[in-house]
Amino acid sequence: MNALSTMMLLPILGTLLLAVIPSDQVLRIKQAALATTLLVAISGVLTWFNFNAADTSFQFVQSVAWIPSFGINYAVGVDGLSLVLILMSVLLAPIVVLAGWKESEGGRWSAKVFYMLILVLETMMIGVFAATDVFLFYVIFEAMLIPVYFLIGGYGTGDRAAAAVKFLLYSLFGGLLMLASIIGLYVISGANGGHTFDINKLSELHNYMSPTTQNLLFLGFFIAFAIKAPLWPLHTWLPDAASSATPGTSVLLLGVLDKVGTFGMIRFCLTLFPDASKTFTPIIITLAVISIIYGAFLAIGATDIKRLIAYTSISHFGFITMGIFAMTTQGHSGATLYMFNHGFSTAALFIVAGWMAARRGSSTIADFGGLQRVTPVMAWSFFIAGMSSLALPGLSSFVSEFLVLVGTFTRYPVAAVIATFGIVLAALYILIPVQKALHGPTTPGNENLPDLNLREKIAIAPVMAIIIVLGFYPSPLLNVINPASAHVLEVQGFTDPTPAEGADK
Amino acid sequence: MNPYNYLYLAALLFTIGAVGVVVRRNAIVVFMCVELMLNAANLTLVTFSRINGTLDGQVVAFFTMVVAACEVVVGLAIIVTIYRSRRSASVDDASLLKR
Amino acid sequence: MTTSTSLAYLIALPLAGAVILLLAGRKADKWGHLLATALSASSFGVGIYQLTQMLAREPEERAFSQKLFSWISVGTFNVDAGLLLDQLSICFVLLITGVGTLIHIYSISYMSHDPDRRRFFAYLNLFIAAMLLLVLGDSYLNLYVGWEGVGLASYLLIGFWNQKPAYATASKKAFVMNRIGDMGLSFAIMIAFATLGTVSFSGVKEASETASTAALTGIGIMLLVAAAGKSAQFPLQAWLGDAMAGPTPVSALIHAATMVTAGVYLITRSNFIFDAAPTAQLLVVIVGAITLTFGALVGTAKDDIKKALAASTMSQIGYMILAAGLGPAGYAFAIMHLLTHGFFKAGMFLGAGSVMHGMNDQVNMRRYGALRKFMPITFATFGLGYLAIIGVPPFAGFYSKDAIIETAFNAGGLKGILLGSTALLGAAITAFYMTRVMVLTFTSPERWEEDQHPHESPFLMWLPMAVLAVGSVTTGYLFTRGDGLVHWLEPVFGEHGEHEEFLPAIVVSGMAITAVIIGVAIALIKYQFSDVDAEAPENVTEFTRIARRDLFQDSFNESIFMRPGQVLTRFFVKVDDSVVDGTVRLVGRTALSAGSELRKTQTGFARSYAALILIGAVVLIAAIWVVTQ
Amino acid sequence: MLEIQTPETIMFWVLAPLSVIAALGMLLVKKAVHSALLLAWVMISLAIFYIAQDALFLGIVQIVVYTGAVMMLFLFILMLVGVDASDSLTETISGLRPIAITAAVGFGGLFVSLIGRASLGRDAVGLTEANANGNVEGLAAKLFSTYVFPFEVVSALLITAALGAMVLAHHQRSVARPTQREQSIARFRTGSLAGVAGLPSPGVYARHNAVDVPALLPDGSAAPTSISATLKARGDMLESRSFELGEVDNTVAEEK
Repeated sequence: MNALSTMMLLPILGTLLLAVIPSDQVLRIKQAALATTLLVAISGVLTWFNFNAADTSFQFVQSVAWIPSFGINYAVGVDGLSLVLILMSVLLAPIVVLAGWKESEGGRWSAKVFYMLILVLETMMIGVFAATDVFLFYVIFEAMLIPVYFLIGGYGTGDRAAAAVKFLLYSLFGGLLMLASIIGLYVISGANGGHTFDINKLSELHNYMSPTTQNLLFLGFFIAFAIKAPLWPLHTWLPDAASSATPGTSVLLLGVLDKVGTFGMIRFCLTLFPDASKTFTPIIITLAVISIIYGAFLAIGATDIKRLIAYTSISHFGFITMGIFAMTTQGHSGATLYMFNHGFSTAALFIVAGWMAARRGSSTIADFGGLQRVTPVMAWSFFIAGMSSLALPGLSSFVSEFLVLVGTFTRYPVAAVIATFGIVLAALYILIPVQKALHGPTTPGNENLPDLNLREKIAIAPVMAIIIVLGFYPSPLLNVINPASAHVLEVQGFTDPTPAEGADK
Repeated sequence: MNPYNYLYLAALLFTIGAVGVVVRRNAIVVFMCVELMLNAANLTLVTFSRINGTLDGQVVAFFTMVVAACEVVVGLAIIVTIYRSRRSASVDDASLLKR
Repeated sequence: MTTSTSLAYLIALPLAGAVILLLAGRKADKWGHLLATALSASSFGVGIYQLTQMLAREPEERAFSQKLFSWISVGTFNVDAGLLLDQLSICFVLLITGVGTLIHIYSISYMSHDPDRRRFFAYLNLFIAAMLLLVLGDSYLNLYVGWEGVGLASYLLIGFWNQKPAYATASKKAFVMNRIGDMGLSFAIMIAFATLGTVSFSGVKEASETASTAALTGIGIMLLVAAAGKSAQFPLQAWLGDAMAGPTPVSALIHAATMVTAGVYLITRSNFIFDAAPTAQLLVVIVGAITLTFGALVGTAKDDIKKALAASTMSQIGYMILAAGLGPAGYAFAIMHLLTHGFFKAGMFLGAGSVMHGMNDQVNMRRYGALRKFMPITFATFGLGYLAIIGVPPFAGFYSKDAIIETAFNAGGLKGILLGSTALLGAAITAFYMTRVMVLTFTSPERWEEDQHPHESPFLMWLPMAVLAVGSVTTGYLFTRGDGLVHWLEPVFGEHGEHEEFLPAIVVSGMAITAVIIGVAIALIKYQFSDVDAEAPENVTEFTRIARRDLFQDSFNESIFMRPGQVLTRFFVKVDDSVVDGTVRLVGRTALSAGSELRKTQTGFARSYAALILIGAVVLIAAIWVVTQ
Repeated sequence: MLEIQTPETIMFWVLAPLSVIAALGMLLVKKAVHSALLLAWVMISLAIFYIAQDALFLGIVQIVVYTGAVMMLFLFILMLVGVDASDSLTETISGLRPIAITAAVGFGGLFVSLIGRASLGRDAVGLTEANANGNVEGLAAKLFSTYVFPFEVVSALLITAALGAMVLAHHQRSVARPTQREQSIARFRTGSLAGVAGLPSPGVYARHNAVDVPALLPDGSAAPTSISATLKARGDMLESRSFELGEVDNTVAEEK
């Protein structure tokens, strides 16, 4: 059976398994969920090893007619870009389950529902990256909102219902614009060689479109992705959602769901509308740079640790978007690697922040203090995650961030220079919470916080390992990413700017 | 004569039924107006069946009648129930929808 | 052990120490410091081995580089994890591991009462590893890893006692200011890649021969910014004084001997860029000159012994930067001063630590005095370092500083005179404030607080001090014997070249010694032969007031960067809440109020709904009517 | 090609206006019963139209099901419910009536105009051919072949509706029906003892079937409680006074 379909099927089977376990056997439910996610992760890693990096076309392809009268297929397949993101998703899932062992408590519904939602979401996470049929992509893109909506609204903290609705409305708004564009594509495809939703065929279509058509269709896709990603000024749902959701949900939200936005920019915006992408590049780069700086300033000003992490993500997504639209191999590969790395560094930050908040009963930074002495392991985990977030060389994010900057600099030096100021702001937004929460005298109420237990250590250890190992040895990922991003740029008709060596001598 | 005349008639009856639904307050009369509209529709179906020379229109009209019968049964039961609790068959009295 | 693998060992050994100590946790408390010291020492051993290997080869073949694995490879951007050991880096390797090991030994005793000693040693090992990576990396990007790695270690060590909020703030300040410098390094690498297409030292060197001056100037200026951040040079100098919050061994190792000199390493390593970019080189000189004066002036007013030494460090690095900016003539002298400074300043910091150790962690020199009697070894080693730093012949500092002053005069023309005079003035001020430190601490009458029982430090502490003192005495002579160091470094820096002398060497030396004597004399008159208040006097000259406030560096930073930054942050937070999110909420509110208005049409009367349906049908049919017209 | 015979034309022009008038009348009359009767008239007219249009089966069904069953049901419910004499035709929701009438005029006008404009583009065919084997057989063939699934679905709907109606109309007693004893006790508990003996029976008059004539109280006034509330509500209560005897002639006839 097809590797991708298997990976998508496994969590569904897990969901069915959970369904038959009585809801009062919470431990059994958690174990089953963990086992399922681990199984998916293993099959994801196996898929990774079976992947042929040199081949730039889709692999593990499967296509089954779904709605033949509209030419809609269940069609899946991966290239380097989507494989990396799928790997990230399936690796994050067991970590999220294990790290958030107690997250389902205090929810509106039972633990069973929580883990069923997580598993359903996992299927969709794989599917959204694997889909090679635009309609299938759209369906999963929208369907993903449902489990997340319930995860935020049912198990979150604070004003969870409002945050969930805000998230849903924002995403739906974008999704509808995208739907309009997809229908437009479908209509145009009908006039030029037969109705289809196949991404490979649709990518030929731009030759038949007028610039205006292309621009409009591009915008439909781009706005949807910019909301998802989120790009300034469409970002305000993210802090609310991320701070209201449980840490595990936030990890999946920021780590995986938001990547759908940046993934979509490459897969759909660039591939389907190369000319429009070029037209809009200056505007998008500007927005990305604004996101970088703006998100960083907001993070510095944040008083809630979860909101802070959400704001840092806005800054990071600015980097990713900038890398994508820099249209250089460095920018592209960097952006893709950034997506992977950001998944793990934000996961670590959010997971640890979640533990901190759960122990202290508050996520206000000012409520913490001196944790390094009380809970050294937890403090270190947070610190390393933070260092990764500020792209300390030697940790994974540095490689990607630097690639993005270098890639952007060769084409858009001004944008890269402004964005580089972001790294100073990054130091501030990480070190300020580190100073307030981990350093300083131990504030009253924190003296007896327990340090990480074995389960939590096991959960965070692989994340830390990935962050550190990939910082020094990113080649396994880059080897897969490079051909894919080179292919995208080649299709686009872009070549890297050549160095102006010996310009005037 | 032209068979289309039946259609004009049906249109008029339908319109009258529609007005009746809006202006009459007695639930039973409202119901009767609905029946009138259904019958008008049936008339068009039968007429078109004749114009087209196939019996499908009549089949659909037949179905419409069955559905109308169901509707009457259930609708009248509802009216009875409402009447039992409110001692009135005026549709204006059952205005709880706004809350 | 082949030469190639052992290069990686240099870094791997201390790195392993850091990892083991951090992961093992409390279990390693008993033996952690010993392991760390042993690993640092073995790294030093590997360094010595490499030196012997190197000496066995021909001068042209001494440098060798080694590719470990491909680190980042995207398109034309190819960076290997490669190490480069040449004549320049071996100097640093030995300085780092040598002084590092001594300070490890010192710390065993100095930190023995600290419950977190293991963590301290882990950080020290981490620092050694990062610093070695910095000097061994074969490309700017590899250097960058070490560059930020030492920044991280410095951050961790400055904030080692971060339970004190002021210390935590100091560590953050150091990291952030360093990051500004790092940004410069990022820019330099980006420009290098965009214009030259490579970021490795060898590649850039090759490309720089044909590259445009504009590009090289850009790279050079950005490298200078980086160096200024790391080496606490003007205008990014403000963090160094606060960095003294760290334990004294840290100040000795990181903030005196090694890390802060990384800027000098960067500039000398990039000599091919600066040689081809005169504007950048001029800026380097200017920055060096300003900082050496700046540091010296600040040093005259500090009462905190560590801050006085920190100001001195800043000033001495100013000398090195100045030298590095003087082109091929100065590179070797910059490195020489760097090495001698590494010895005497580390020794003095350890001495200061020893004094603090004996004085219950008192750092205010106005509360010292007459310690000569109680701490003879400390006095002796500190004194030797003192003689070295002020440049008394034949101590190490004399050779290196004199060479710099001389080279500065030889730069020629007005520039030479200005630079030379500045360097001379700096030497005089250095002599003044260092004498002040010496006098206030050791020779003036005692002004202790109560309950002080000064005592000599234990063996493990004074041994490193003694070794460093020996270094402060002898290195200057050793390096200059037969121009040894200059020739040793020639393969890296190119032909040293003979410049026409502006003034005869002997004259310059004479002037330097005169300047030193004047400085010492003033200090003696002011502090040895007149009473010193135990409290810092308030009725001081305006100059002292300004110097005490570090020439307004913090006020400047606060008013130019911090406050506007805070205002900007608050502004953005407000904008995000009220404008961006406000717009979104407005949409929501509009929908809500529209809904509550429209709700009024929902009267609950079934008949009005029916009427609406009817109207809808009319509209629909009218539409059909119009369309089919 | 469909030829419409003159009798049908005549029939149409007679019955169509009548059915329209009846439909309008349905809207305008006050009493629901009258509306029902007028509707029955419309439906019978339609049945005739069906038959005239070669839809014999439907015509019969229309009469049997609609005028027979459905209209019966309506009347039945009216008997059960609609005893409040007649509806007031004054509008209570302001502005609704003009809106409805304007909309309806617009609707009807547009509709008629659309039909007038529309054309199938071919001539009417007529059902002679389709009904060759008889209308019922033709319909049956359709129903049990092409439309068998909808047919089954509709039958399920019908059963569901029947069950639904039963469920809706079923009234669950929440308290036990009071026994005679309890009723008696309750009567004694009320303020006056007037009702203790039970409600008065209607007036008994030799000249009239007396259920709609109230009895007289001792003071000579009518006792409304003595007749059915339904009759009262309908206004079918007669004045007792009209049956009072005049001066009682106490004299015995001489001739006896």
